[in-house]
This record gives sequence, structure tokens and C-alpha cells, in this order.
Amino acid sequence: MIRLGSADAAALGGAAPVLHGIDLALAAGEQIAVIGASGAGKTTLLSLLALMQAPLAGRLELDGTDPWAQSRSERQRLRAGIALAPQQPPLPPRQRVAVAVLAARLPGMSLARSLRTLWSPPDAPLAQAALEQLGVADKLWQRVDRLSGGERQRVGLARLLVSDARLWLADEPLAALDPARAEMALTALRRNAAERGAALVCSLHQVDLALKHFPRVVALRAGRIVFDGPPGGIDEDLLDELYRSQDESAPELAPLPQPVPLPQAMCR
Amino acid sequence: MIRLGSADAAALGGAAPVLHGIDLALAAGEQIAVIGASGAGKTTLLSLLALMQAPLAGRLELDGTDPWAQSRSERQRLRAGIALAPQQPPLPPRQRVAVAVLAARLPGMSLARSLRTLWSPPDAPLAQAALEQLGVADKLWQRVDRLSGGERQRVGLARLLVSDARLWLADEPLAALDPARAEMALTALRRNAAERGAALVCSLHQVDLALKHFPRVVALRAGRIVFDGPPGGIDEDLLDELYRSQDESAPELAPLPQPVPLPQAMCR
Amino acid sequence: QQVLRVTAIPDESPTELARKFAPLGQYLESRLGVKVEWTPVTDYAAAVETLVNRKVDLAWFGGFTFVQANVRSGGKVVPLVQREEDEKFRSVFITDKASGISRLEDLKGKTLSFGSQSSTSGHLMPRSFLLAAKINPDTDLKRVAFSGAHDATIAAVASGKVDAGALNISVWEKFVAEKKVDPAQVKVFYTTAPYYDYNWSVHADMPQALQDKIKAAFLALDANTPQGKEILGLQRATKFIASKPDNYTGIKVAAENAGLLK
Amino acid sequence: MRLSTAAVPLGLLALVVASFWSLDLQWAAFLGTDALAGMGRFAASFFPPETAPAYLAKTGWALLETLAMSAVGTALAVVGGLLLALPAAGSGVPRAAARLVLNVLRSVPELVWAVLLLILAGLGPLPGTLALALHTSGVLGRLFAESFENAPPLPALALRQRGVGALRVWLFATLPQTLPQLASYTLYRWENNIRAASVLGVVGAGGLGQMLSYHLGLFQMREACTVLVAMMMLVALVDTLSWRLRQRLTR
Amino acid sequence: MTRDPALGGRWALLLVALVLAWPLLVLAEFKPWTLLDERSLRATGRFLADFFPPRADAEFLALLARETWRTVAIATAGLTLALAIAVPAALLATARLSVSTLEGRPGPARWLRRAVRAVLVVLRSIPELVWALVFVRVVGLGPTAGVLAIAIAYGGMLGKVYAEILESADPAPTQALLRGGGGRLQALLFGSLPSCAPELLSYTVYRWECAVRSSVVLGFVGAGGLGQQLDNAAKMFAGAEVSAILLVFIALVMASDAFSRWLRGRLA
Ligand SMILES: Nc1ncnc2c1ncn2[C@@H]1O[C@H](COP(=O)(O)OP(=O)(O)OP(=O)(O)O)[C@@H](O)[C@H]1O
Ligand SMILES: Nc1ncnc2c1ncn2[C@@H]1O[C@H](COP(=O)(O)OP(=O)(O)OP(=O)(O)O)[C@@H](O)[C@H]1O
Ligand SMILES: [Mg+2]
Ligand SMILES: [Mg+2]
Repeated sequence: MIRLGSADAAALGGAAPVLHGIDLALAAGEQIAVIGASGAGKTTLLSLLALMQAPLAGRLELDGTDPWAQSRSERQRLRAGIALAPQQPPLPPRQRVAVAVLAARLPGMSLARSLRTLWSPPDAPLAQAALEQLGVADKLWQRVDRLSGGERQRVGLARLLVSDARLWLADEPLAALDPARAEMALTALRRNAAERGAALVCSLHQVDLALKHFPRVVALRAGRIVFDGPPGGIDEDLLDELYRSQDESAPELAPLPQPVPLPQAMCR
Repeated sequence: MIRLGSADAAALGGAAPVLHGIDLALAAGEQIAVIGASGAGKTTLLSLLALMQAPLAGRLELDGTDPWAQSRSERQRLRAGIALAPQQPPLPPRQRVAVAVLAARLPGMSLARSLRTLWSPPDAPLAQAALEQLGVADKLWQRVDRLSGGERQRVGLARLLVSDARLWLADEPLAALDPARAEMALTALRRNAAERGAALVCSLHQVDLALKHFPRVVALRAGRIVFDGPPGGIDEDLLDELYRSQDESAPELAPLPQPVPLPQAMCR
Repeated sequence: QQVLRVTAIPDESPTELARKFAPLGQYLESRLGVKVEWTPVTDYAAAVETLVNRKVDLAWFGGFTFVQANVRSGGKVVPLVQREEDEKFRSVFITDKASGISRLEDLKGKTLSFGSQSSTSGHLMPRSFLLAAKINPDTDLKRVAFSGAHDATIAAVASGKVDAGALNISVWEKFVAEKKVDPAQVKVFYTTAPYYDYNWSVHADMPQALQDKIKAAFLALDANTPQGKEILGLQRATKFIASKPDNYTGIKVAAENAGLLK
Repeated sequence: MRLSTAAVPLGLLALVVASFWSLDLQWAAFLGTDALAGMGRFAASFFPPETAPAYLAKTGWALLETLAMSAVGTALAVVGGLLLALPAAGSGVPRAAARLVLNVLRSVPELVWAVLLLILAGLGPLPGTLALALHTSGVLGRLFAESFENAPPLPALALRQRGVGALRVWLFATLPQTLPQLASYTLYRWENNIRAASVLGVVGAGGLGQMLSYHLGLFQMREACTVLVAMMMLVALVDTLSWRLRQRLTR
Repeated sequence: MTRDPALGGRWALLLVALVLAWPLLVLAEFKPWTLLDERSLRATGRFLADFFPPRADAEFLALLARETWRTVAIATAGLTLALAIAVPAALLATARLSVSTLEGRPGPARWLRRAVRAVLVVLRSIPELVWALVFVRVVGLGPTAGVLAIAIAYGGMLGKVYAEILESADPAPTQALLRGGGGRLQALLFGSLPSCAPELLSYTVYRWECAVRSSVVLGFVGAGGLGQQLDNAAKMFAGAEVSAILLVFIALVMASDAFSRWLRGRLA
């Protein structure tokens, strides 16, 4: 369905490449977890898949064609099939949860219905159902900026659930969730994606959850894929290498640097 | 050092109380983890301790006196002793990491030195040392908005390390960090706090880390403290109760609601 | 060198006023042996204030502005000369041919434009003739507007923006003569009885000798010399005659009756 | 690089100095005892304000008329400003064209628009209202476009990533974020327009302004004072009203 | 649950808006169709036909250049004096730097804030044209009256808007600093200025453009500059001169717009 061939990419908003020679093929309906240390390039990889930026080098193919070779309007149409839930939920403050969630359905919505949604969302039951699966149904009419951190994140995920995209991308969907809600959210994502035949890519810091829930795991280290396969293939050594400090000259965790000196003059 | 007596509080920006009858005493140099489901009130509890808002009811005492009964300037002086790293790092975009970190030292800084810091921070080595302990020393002169999610979070934590406060509050400091960097950050926080005699309160979703690292754990459920003691006292049943869905009428995790219905008319 | 500063109420456009004044200024320079400087102002009240505060020495006033200046200065403004025409000045009321207005009474319920609120011939006298005809402009008309100047009043009526307008007869005649207005479209439906209007005034603090010299210079203008013909033509005057404050008591009374002077 | 960094403030300083120098301002005329006394007399002639009931009623009507002109003018300007701000915050040719139109609308002051419109719409409140609307459309359009461009980009980006068209990205992501600011700009311009509406009276557009210029012209200072007080009350009223509305909107 | 709780309020608001709009439209005699009657179209056509070509002989252009500089100089001098009023007033008037407001309990300083705001209201509620009328009577005709009028009216406007910009910025950084015990000026420099500076600057430059337009309008009451020329030309119905002067205005404002963009570009 989507395929990257030795692709390089810069972080969104950056110029220097932070991903190098990425080869990745994703079949329709497949479910993948992306793991890797902070700064390894997970977010950048998802932005490539979401067609938010073109690769600096290499190929990207969606259903066999290169979307970046197509016209802009054609690419816009392709994007409607891809839904991304970013690391920080991009929800306009003051908007109500129901509207924020249903915004994910805009690509297929008529203008008249969009306007009605702003006035009073006719699809509120749909949003409600999605929120219920994530345990935040009671916040349907709350303003987005009146939610706790974990509630906001789940509203962001509900956008995926209501969208009719065929490729769901979730960037650290569990960061602000407690263990029970994390399980619940992951289950909801995987189950709905499977039922709808949508492919699912999640970047995750919770290695245990990644290994437990996903049939395929991709591991990034310093912008390169160092592992791609079933979770069984991941061992302690690989994890060690994955999360070891990438700057070789910096001290390892063990010999912690001296405590920050606080000369008297600075204290007052 | 700081003590709450049957305190009620509203979420910051909200009106209705979400914390009820909180009793909590914290001695100087103590280290506490706060756990609880999403929406339980962890952030609100920290905002109380940070003197960001007064309790709606009940008492709050800092070193035996009520800061909310004092004059404003006196309270402002007291605040200099408390440092909070919020859930989302509040860093002004475009500011450089070094300046953003050193802003935490403003309370004790002369105006002249603050201006120099804006121009070119003379205390950069201090910021550097703190960032090193968190594994992001190489980003010292980077702009804050050019960081990955985990890097941003660690810059936010570096503010705690350089501050000369006696009470450090960290709201989910590990949310965006991979397991190795999470360990590293937690170690740095605990070690520096201990060396400086500062008390440390962290809200955490990673129950395992909370139980492993902290001598005392406070558990919140629906705005009330349901456990306060050494981690040994926490068992499976308590965790189950803590993270069980709080809305009793909602279905438990097991019988997941039907997949979101997508009537054909809505799809295009 | 001494300077004589001169201004005029802006009842016509300032460039027109400056053009009209240029030869008169040269004439006065040669007769008085002082430098003459033209100071344009942008509203009637400013013209009054500048003379009252002696920021200018000589001013061209309308009847009503003279009365205002005299009142504000405590009687210290002296009218030197006026045009012969100013002894029996008139205003006209104009309207569009198609409006169906032919008498003052027809104005009830219509819109009317005056010129400036401080104008004698464009506001004060038309208003007092309306009052005499038992029409109160503030209550009986639909709307009263102030176009700001006589020529603007004509434009407003010609473009149908108001039903009728009131203005200075000499500007009207000039517009007709220069074919700037089409008499087939806009007609005069009422002409007022004559009254005293414009004069050239100075402040009483001016040395009497200078006052006399200025007065003499104006009175000496003669339409039979080429220079006199040019100046008088531009001033739309046959000749200048001496003026006196008493000429304007009628205006003062009219202003008081119309509530314009308190 | 260092040099050109210093060049900007130096250039601005030079502009300021040249302005003061070339204008040859008469501070003496303003600060001299004579002038101060004159100003005192002038100020004193405004008091006490005229308070005859009939006159107050007339002022009240004029006040309502000014209020209506400014409100209708501002409302029209919001519509016009939004219509122009959308392309102006976009890209390409429409952006350049919309910016040009906005600049032209904005560079011509209300009073000048009114003078031009008097030919078109006649004397009375209509040309005033339209003049306010034209000029304010330019001002608001530009401010709106700027706040759209400065809005936090992530929510819009998230929708654009889904291939949603520009209009609906704006409706669902940009507008809700900028609404308080748009409202704040609008309310602020409304206050501004109340004062502008007063000035427009000078050219025959009715309302408090016409009364003010009428009485100032006739040296009826006490009546003018009543009008000024009414004007200040109106502005203060709108000021509090907009403050309240803003507080509500930003909550 | 899925019924929109805000819907009733929205209909009510819409109704109120319609009910209020009606009398306003009547009072403003808003009948735009009168613009389209044949006679006014003809008058308009005549006037507009006069506009082309604009007058462009050397003498007139030299006059325009001189008057243009006068206009700019009056605006610049007036705005410089206005800044001297506005900056201190804004710092006094903003609640953003107030520690008490941060705590949700306004202190006595709010009376000072209100007093400053009231003075600002008085300064700007009298239009600059009226200030100019008054000053023209006192200092006589000429630029002094224009400069003073702009200084006073714009001092009030800028002071108010500066305070508002400081308040509309994201409060988190500033409040974090104040809360951390930082001083007010420090909080301003580190928290608000980085995000507000472009807006403050662009607003000031924008106001300078407005001052240029105002100084044009002040020309109508005798303060000199382009306005006086325009007044003369309009009173003469000299379309060619009116259009030439209008073109100069527009060029002037566009130049200052470009200047503002350039200045902001340098700051970012
Ligand atoms: N501004 C607000 N207005 C009203 N209610 C709010 C506001 N902010 C949070 N709440 C509510 O207060 C409750 C507690 O919020 P709080 O942020 O303290 O939770 P938390 O324990 O930090 O949760 P999380 O782990 O999701 O961050 C939640 O139910 C939330 O919905
Ligand atoms: N706007 C930017 N400009 C320049 N460099 C950037 C920018 N954003 C991110 N980077 C850098 O690109 C690298 C990859 O960033 P990315 O956000 O993809 O990491 P990540 O794997 O998502 O990390 P995290 O787990 O911390 O979110 C990092 O080293 C980061 O510092
Ligand atoms: Mg990331
Ligand atoms: Mg929280």
C-alpha cells in the first residue's frame, strides 16, 4: 500500500536530513509499532508517511505511484485517505470536543454539513461512540482546553476512530495515559483499524506494549531502521543498543556528572 | 515543609472542585510519586502545591504559615522557592534552549544579569551541565521549537535542575521519554534533589517506575487520596481500583462497544 | 520689514480664494509699502479666531462672521470697506426641476442643504427667511445638511442628493455664467430680500494711520484702470465703499432670532 | 551584519530627528504663559455644558445615529474584511491581489472615502456608514490576515494533512483559535469607528459629529461640550462593553 | 447525552443579534440601493471621468513631494511623543504582569490599573481631529497643532493596545516566571516580549501608518500636509488633482507597509 525506498528526510521545519536510507513497505490493513530512542526520528518517519513532506532523497510510493509526482489537487485527494494523530494533540482551544473529533471527517463532508457541524454537530453520536471506546464519553460537550492532559490525548485519538482513512498514524498515542487507559486506547485503535481494514502505524515508547500488541515492530536508531520484523526477533541486546546514548563521546548512564554547581553568588 | 489539610480545589481555569478533602504533609527533602488515572486530579494537586491557586476549602501551610493569608509580595517571595515543570513544557518558541533553561533562575537574578542572559547567557555552563545529565547537552544552542517531543520535555526538566528552589514539582516528567531516557531523567531528578535537600513530587503514569524509585507513593482516585505510604503497601487490587473506569455506569473494558458505525451517506 | 497678513473665510475653495487675492495683494503691497502675506484657513471659525487673536491683520468676513468676531473680541473688530454689492446682498434657494418644489412652503418634509453653518448667505439669512415664512428648518424639514461651501451645495442639488439648497447669489450667477450648472435642470425657486453682507475687517488695535491707508487703498480702486478692472472683476465688485458696524446690526438680530448667536 | 543591525534603529532615529527639525514646531506658542492663558480661557468657555432637556434629547438622537453608523459600518467591514483576509492569508496571485485591495482600502482615510462617497450616496448617514465600512474593511482585513497567519499552525496542519480544503481548514482550525483576537480587533475598531463617525459629521454625514462641527463653528462651546461629553460617554460605554465581551470570549 | 447543550443558547444569541440589527439599520438609513439610481450613477461617472489622467506637471509634483514629507514628519513626530505616553501607561495598565490577578484575587493595584485605563479612554475618546481643532485655536495654524493632536490621541490608543497585546499573548511563560517568583520586568522580558515583540512592533508601525493618514485628515482643519491639498482639490471638484493626491497617499501607505514587513522580518 505505501512503500519507502532508501528515503532520506529532514524533520518537519528542519533542513538537515535526520532519516537516512529508510526502506519500509506497509501492506493494507497491517499493524506496525515504531520504537526508538527520543530523537531517533519516529515523528519524522510518520510525517513522511502522512505526506506532510516529500523525502529529500529516495522514493515514496502510495499504491504504486509517487504522490509527490502528482498534481497538488490529486495529492490532496490522496491525503484524505491518511489520518495522523500527532504527538501533541493539535486541537484548537475553545473548540468543543464533539466538533474537534468530527473535524477528522471533513475530507468526505459537504460544505453545508461542515457548517452545520460548526453550528451544532449532527454526527455527535458518532463522536460519542468513539469517545466511549476511549473512556472519555462524558467530555463530549466540554471545551478542549478544559480537559486534563490524558483526556486531550484521547480526544486526539478519537479523531482517528471516526475518520474514514485507510492508513492511521498515531505518534506516541499513549504518552499521557495511565496503564489501564493505555491498554484500552491501544485495543480500541487496533480493533477498529482491523474492522475497517485500515493500516495502523503507532510510534511507541512503551516497548512492552509494542511487543505485546503488534505483529510487526520497526526499530529506529539515529535515523536508520535497525530492525523490522515480528516482536519475537527483538532481544535485550538490541534494546540496549536502541536506547543507548547515541552520542558516543557522552558518558554512559553510570558515571553521572557532578551535581550542578551553584556558586553562592548565583543563589541570591 | 508543606501541608494540605482537607483541601478542596478546582482545576486551573475551572470552577467546580475536582480535588476533595486532600490531606498531605511533605517534609523537606522528601521524595513522593503521585499516581492515579487520567483525570484523577494529579495536575490539579501539583498546581495547589505550586501556589498557582488557593484551595477552595481547607488549609494549605508552607513552613507553618498560610501563604494565601500573606501579602502578595511575600507570597511572590515564597514562590521563588518552588519550581514546577508542567505536563506540557511552557517554552516560548524561538527562544534558545540555554535561555529557556536559565529562565528558571530568574527569581534570584538581578535585572542586569537577566538582560545579559537575554543577550548571551553567562550561565550557559550551568545549563549545559543540567542538560548533560538528561542527555540533551548537544541541543544547548538549538531553538526550542526545533526539538523532538522528548527533547523538549527534557529541556523542561533541566529547568528544575538549575533552579534553586527547595520544592520541585514535576508533572508527568517521563511522558515523552523512552524507557532508558526515562530512567536517566528520573535518576537525575532524584539525585540532584537529594543532593540539594530539595523535596521532589512527581506525578507519574509509569506505576513500575514510581514503585521502584520512590520511597513514598500517593495514589489519587477521582480527586481523593486513596493511598499514601511506602510502595510496598500497593497491591494488585489497589491498582485495579485506581485505574478502573471511574464512571460506574460506563461499560467495563471487556464488552467493547460496537465498532463505530459508518453509514454510507457519511462516507462521501 | 513689516508684514501685513491677510486671510478670508473659506466660502469658496481655498485655491480659488488665493487666485482671487493675488493681484489685490500686489496692489496693496505697492500702495502700503509693506509685504503682504496670504494665510489660507480651512474653516470659518478659524478665520474669526485668527483675527480676534491678531494672528492676521486683515480679514475678508461675511456679515455673520463679522458679527461673531465683533462679539468674541468685545467689539474690537472694525469693518473698513465693503463692496457696493454687499449693501444689498441676496441668497437663492435652488432645486431640481423635477422635484415639484416652487415655494418655501413646499420644503416641508424635504431635505435641504445649507453651505457652512457660519455662512451668512449660505445659512444664517436663508434660515431667517425660512423662519419668517413659518418654517422651522430643525423640525419641519426631513433633514438639514451642511455641504460646507456654496459650490458644494450646487453639486449636491445637481446630483439629486438633496431636494433643495440655499446659497450665495453671486456664486450661483458665476456658476451659471461659466456654464458649470445646467439651468434647464436646476432652477432657482426663491430669492431673498437684500441684506448687508461681506466686508474687509481689521482689529481695532491696528494703528489708526495704517487702517486709514488700507481703507484709502480699497476706495481708490477704479474699474476704469486696467489694474482696478482686474482686481474688481475678481472680487466680483463694481467698487468698494466705506463700511460701518451699524450696517450689521440687522444680521446680529437675525442671528440672535435664529438661535445662532447666544 | 552588526553594522546593518545598528542601521535600523539609527535610521529610525534619523527619521524622528529629521521630522522634529523640519517641522519647526512652535513650542513657545504652546507653552508660553500667553498661550496657556488663552488655552485656559478657551477651555473655560466650554463650561457649564448645555443641559436643556430639548437639547439633551436632540443629542441623544444624534448619539444613537452615530452608534448605528459605527455599528453597521463595522459589521459590514467584518464581512468585507473576512472575505479579503482569507485570500490575503493564502498564497500566490490571490494573496497579492487581496493585499493590494486591502492596502488601497486602508490607505484612504474614512474622511476621504466619505468625501468621495458624498458624490455617490448623498448627504446623510449612508455615505458615512459606507466610508467607515470601506476603510475598516481594509484595516480589519489586514489584521485578520495577520492573525490567521500567526495562529498556532498545528491544528490547521493536522486537517490539511487530511487533504481538507482551505476554507474548511480555516473554519475548523484557524477560526476557533483566532476568534477571540478577531473579536477583539473588531470591537476595538468599533470604538475607533465611533470616533471616526463623529469626524465624518464634518462633511455632512449626520450624528454627533455634525452637531459638534455645527456648534464649534458657531462658537457655541457649551453645546459643543455637551456633544463631547456624549461622545466620551459613548466611547466609554462601548469600551466597557467590548472589555466585557472580550473577557467572555477569551474565557 | 448527545444532544448539543449549547444549541439553545446559540439560537437565542442569533435572535438577539437580529433584533438588535434592525433598529441600527433603520437609524443608519442603510438603503444601499439608492446608490444605483440613474442620476447618482451619472454624477459618479462624471466625477470619476475627471480622475484620468491624474495631474502630473513638475510644479504640482514638487508641491506634492514637499507636502508628503510634511505629512510624514507630522506623523513621525506625533507618534514619537505618543510613545512617551503609551509605554509607561501600558505597563501600568496590563493585568498580565499583575501577581494578584494571577492568583485570581485582584489586589489594590487594580485601582491604579483602572485609573490609568480611564485616562487612556479620555485621551483617545476625543478624536484627533477635535484635539487638532482645539489646538489650532490655541497655537494657531500649522504643524504644531497636528503633532500635539496625534501625540495625545495616539498615546491613548497605543497604551491601550499595548496592554491588550501583552494580555492576549500565551500567558503560560509569563505566569510560570511570576509564579516562580520572578520580578515583573523580568517576566515581561523573558515571558511576554519574545512572543509579543513582533506584534507590538508591527502594531506600532501600523499605527505610524495610521498617523500618516491622520495627519492627512488633520490637514482638513489646517495642520498642513497632503490633507490641505486634498481639501482644496476636492472643494474645486478638481478630479485630476484628487486622483493624483490619492495615488500619492496609497503609495505612501504601501511604502510604510513594506517597511513594516521588512522590520518584522529583521526581528524574527
Ligand atoms: N480548565 C478546566 N476546567 C474545568 N475542568 C477541568 C479543567 N482542567 C481539567 N479539568 C478537569 O479536572 C479533572 C482533573 O484534572 P487534572 O488535570 O488535575 O487531571 P490529571 O490527574 O492531571 O489527569 P491526566 O493524567 O490526564 O493529566 C479532570 O476531570 C478534568 O476534566
Ligand atoms: N524543526 C526541526 N528543525 C531541526 N531539527 C529538528 C526539528 N525537529 C526535530 N529535529 C531533530 O530531528 C531529530 C528527529 O526528530 P523526531 O521528532 O523525528 O524524533 P522522535 O523520534 O519523534 O523523538 P521523540 O521521541 O523525542 O519525539 C531530532 O534529533 C531532533 O532534534
Ligand atoms: Mg516524536
Ligand atoms: Mg495532568
